Amino acid sequence: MRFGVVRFPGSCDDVDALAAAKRVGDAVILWHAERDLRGADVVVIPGGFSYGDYLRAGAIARFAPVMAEVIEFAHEGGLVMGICNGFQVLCEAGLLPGALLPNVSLRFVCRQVDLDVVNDQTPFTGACDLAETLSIPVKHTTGRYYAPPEELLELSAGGQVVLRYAEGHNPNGSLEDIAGVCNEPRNVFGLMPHPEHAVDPLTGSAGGLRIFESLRAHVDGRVAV
Amino acid sequence: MRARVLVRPKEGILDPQGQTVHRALEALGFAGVRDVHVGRLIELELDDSERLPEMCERLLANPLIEDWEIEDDHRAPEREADRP
Amino acid sequence: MRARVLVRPKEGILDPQGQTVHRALEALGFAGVRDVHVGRLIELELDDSERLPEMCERLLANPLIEDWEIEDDHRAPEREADRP
Amino acid sequence: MSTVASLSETPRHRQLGLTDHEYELILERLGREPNTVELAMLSLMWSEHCAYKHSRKLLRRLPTSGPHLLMGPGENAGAVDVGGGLALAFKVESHNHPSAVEPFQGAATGVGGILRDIFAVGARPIAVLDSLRFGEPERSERSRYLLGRAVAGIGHYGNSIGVPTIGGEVYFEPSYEQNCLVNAMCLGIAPRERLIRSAAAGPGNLVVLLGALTGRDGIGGASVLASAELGEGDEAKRPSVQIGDPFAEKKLLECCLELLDRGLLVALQDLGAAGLTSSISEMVSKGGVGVELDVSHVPLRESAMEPFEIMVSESQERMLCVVEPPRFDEVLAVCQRWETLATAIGEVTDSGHVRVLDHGEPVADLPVHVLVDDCPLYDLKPAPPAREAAGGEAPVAQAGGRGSDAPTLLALLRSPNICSRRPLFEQYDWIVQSRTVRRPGQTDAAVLALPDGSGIAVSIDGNGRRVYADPRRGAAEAVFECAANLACVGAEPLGVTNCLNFGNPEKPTVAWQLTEAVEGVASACEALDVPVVGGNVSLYNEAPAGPIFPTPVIGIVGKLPDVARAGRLGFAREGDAIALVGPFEPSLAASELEKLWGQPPIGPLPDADGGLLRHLHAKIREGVRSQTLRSAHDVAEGGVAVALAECCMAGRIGARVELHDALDSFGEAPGRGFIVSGPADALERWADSEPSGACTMIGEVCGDALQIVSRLSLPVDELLRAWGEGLDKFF
Ligand SMILES: Nc1ncnc2c1ncn2[C@@H]1O[C@H](COP(=O)(O)OP(=O)(O)O)[C@@H](O)[C@H]1O
Ligand SMILES: [Mg+2]
Repeated sequence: MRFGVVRFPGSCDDVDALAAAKRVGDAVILWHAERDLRGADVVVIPGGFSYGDYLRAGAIARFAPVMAEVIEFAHEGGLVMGICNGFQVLCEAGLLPGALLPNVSLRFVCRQVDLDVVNDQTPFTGACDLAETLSIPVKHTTGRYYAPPEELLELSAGGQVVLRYAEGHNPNGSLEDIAGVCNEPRNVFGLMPHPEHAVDPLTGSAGGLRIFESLRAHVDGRVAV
Repeated sequence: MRARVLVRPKEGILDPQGQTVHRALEALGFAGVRDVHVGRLIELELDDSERLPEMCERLLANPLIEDWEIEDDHRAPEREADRP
Repeated sequence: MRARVLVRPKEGILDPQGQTVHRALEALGFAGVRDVHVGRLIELELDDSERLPEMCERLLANPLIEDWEIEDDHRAPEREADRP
Repeated sequence: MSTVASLSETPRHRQLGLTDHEYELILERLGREPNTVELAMLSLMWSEHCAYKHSRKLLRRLPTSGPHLLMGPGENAGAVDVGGGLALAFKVESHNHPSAVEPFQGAATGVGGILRDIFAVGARPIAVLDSLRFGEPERSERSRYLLGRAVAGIGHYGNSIGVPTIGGEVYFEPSYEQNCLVNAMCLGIAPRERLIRSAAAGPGNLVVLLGALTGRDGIGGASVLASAELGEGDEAKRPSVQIGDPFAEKKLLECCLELLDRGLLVALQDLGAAGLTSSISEMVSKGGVGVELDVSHVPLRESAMEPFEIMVSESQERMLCVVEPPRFDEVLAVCQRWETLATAIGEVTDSGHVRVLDHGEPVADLPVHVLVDDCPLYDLKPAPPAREAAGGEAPVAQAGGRGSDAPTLLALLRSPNICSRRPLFEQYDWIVQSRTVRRPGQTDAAVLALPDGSGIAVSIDGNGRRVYADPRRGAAEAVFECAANLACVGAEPLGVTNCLNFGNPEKPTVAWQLTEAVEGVASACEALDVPVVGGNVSLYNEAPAGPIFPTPVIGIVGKLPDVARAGRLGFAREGDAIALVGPFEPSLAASELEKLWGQPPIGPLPDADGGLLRHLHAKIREGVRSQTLRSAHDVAEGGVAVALAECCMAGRIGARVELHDALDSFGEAPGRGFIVSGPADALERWADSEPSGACTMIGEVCGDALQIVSRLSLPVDELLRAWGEGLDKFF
């Protein structure tokens, strides 16, 4: 299977995401200015500060040429995962519900947090167990998840809330401790924590690997079918 | 021509920046401040303002979380007159 | 009463945000945009606006790199009327 | 009005900071009067910042050779060989004055500047560290403001550009109230063969400016020229605060590295202080060539800039490179891909002159050596302060048994200089690039993994309070402490960088502090046999109340063969034995406890035997590498009691120890004492090995309280409560 990791001019965690993806499959960089997904089975929009995050995080990146392809891919059911800035981009692009607002502290926060898996029936969490706790770092200034109250209800009811910060671990004031959500068909997923930075105990923890493994298993299963 | 776009957090959405400024003003001894909100000011120099609403919708504001408003040319004072 | 403070980068000071938004608007096909600057909009609800200039100098703006301007009450439309 | 009048009566050269003597020298060397543009260029090149006129002679005292050295002082950054075909470039630099004026942008552009120094030598920046000094945060609102904004600025730049900030230090003393210190250090790696120097070469080659547009940013001393020439209403032409744009720098960084990977550059140099003038002069001076450039080719952000303004502008996010003409198109293509502006602004010549044109008309023509080499170097006139005579003996260390030390320990743990730094370093991304094996708070030195499974370690240290008390020993201590931090993770030091933050060197006392401190750094580096590969000097750090504490900041990088065996500072296992290691004879002189008591720092500090320390550090290092030691931590601020508390808190486990009666719980002797733990018999065998030195078994890891027999007993939770809130209330 192949991951495609998008690189915007201000992407920072693209190399990390590429390396993490390579632990479970093949992975290539997708250049923001090219409308080419290079045959990727899964598109990863990595963290960083695409376009310096000026205006609103993700607002400008969402118009990059490659994003037109990503949006089409997503509408056709392709797997897309946005991490941190990538999550912001997917919300801005309308592929995911809600928006991300400045942390309540108004400060950047880099911290290892615990996450509860609240839906293990997605391509991104299939290898996890329900209520499993993943230890994964966050690092962002704009990560407070927001959606209007009615929409929040629907998200919860529809299983679109995939990850929540464990009790006492919400680093940014996200509504209902939401750390990651997916779209209704469950092929697009965004999360503020950085699974690509949790793939090796040597550099922290390995909780994030579960997400890459889930994707691998999902794609393999699908290919086999 | 010149135009201004004012973007502000939608009512009802927590605005920690506004709250922080509010607290800081009080701490500095400014009494009688009841509420503060912080948003964005975008000033443009452009040939015509016809497409401004579209710019706001597509890029300058996120309608889910922000309201926007356009102030057109004649109300925007000159730069030189900025300082009171 | 209500008041608005508009804070903008001083002329000549690098405004990377403005530059980036400018390029983005062009890339989106909005022609005829000549210049863009991004600043802050601060909206206050307060008893009287007498000390507003002092608030600007001391807290709301950074006078080293920003200019500020006060728009007083009557020009600020109601929140409810924000959307055109 | 009167100031304007008197200003215009002052000769231009003096307004620009040149002495009459220096100006006469310029007249003599040139055989004529310099014009406005030339005077602006010369005044900057002959400034302290560029010419090091008060420090260069002293810096010669620093040892600069060593077996791992690849690039020493003189280049944008020094570099050492870390094996596996990789070079490690690193440097520390100050941005004190800009940060005191506008802390967010000052600190941010400080990080931007040191990053450029690193990629200017062809290395990819892999880590940043910061060293910060402010006034007392409890008493001073200004200090809290500076702290908050400077930290936010560092984070803003480092986090946005994707370089982790993996360590640093912050201290608070009243002497930094007006003049805060913001020093930033950067490390970068490169394949050895990609290291590039800044010497321009090849007459006919193009000089190409890369990156941001040029504006009136930070037109430093030369602003006098502007104000002298501008009339009323020209306010906009005043020099302005530099604003950092990490997004532009990220693209510039990737662009430069790609240009180097493709072998398209002859030379590369960043634009920093004194802008184009300094960069071009340095490049042609090092290459023994000349240059002709036309300022009308420089892409501008503002209209109607004067030639001198373009030559001295300090606009950020710009680089200068030399390109062979046939390769220019390829260069343009790479730059376009990275959305980075590239403009040929001139040509290398063999004239030995820097010739500046404006639309083809000459506006300056100066011999390179006059710009770069002819500035006089001054001898300092050091004199120790009067207090030395009355200084006398160090305060007698108080022995144990004076009742409970518990309240004292808690007070120290709460104090701003010792409490937890978590609220600060959480504002920095320390994980991006996936190399960080030991993050802030886990160890004394940060540790990064290299591709071959080895690791590098880095630490930054300096204690102005102690250097003030005893400049020579205090400065030497900073080197020893930094090296001790490396030993605790199992790393061997490879190279040193330093930033000398001092007051006005024309004052005899400051001159003495500087001279003594450089001697201290030099002798300590010699004793440890590690070269100084580069650094920076920041003088005139003064406020009306007087100079700052003399603050040499030391950064050391080291290497460990197996990164998976990097040490930790926290006690690891119940039942492990604890030892106090080292020729450790602490004193309360200039200690944090004395500070708590409100006493001024007075020397002398206890002396250190550098030769002995070198062996001791090697022994600690070997103990960590062989995993005999399950924890290692050096004793620094707050003495043994604080060090023990830190080991307990990091490991979330208690300890019971007994200290020799003569040993003060809170006495300090940085770099000389270590708290280590490990399995009892292995630890004892290790303790007996050479050099056995002073190695005392003092207790064991146990329970959930720190107990120092007959002195104190405190639950670890209580320690954590006192220490943990830390700096939070100041942000
Ligand atoms: N304290 C010091 N110790 C050793 N080398 C120093 C010191 N200060 C400056 N240098 C060296 O002098 C050269 C010029 O320094 P600097 O002007 O700061 O360089 P840049 O303009 O590249 O920032 C550099 O090679 C630097 O490493
Ligand atoms: Mg340099």
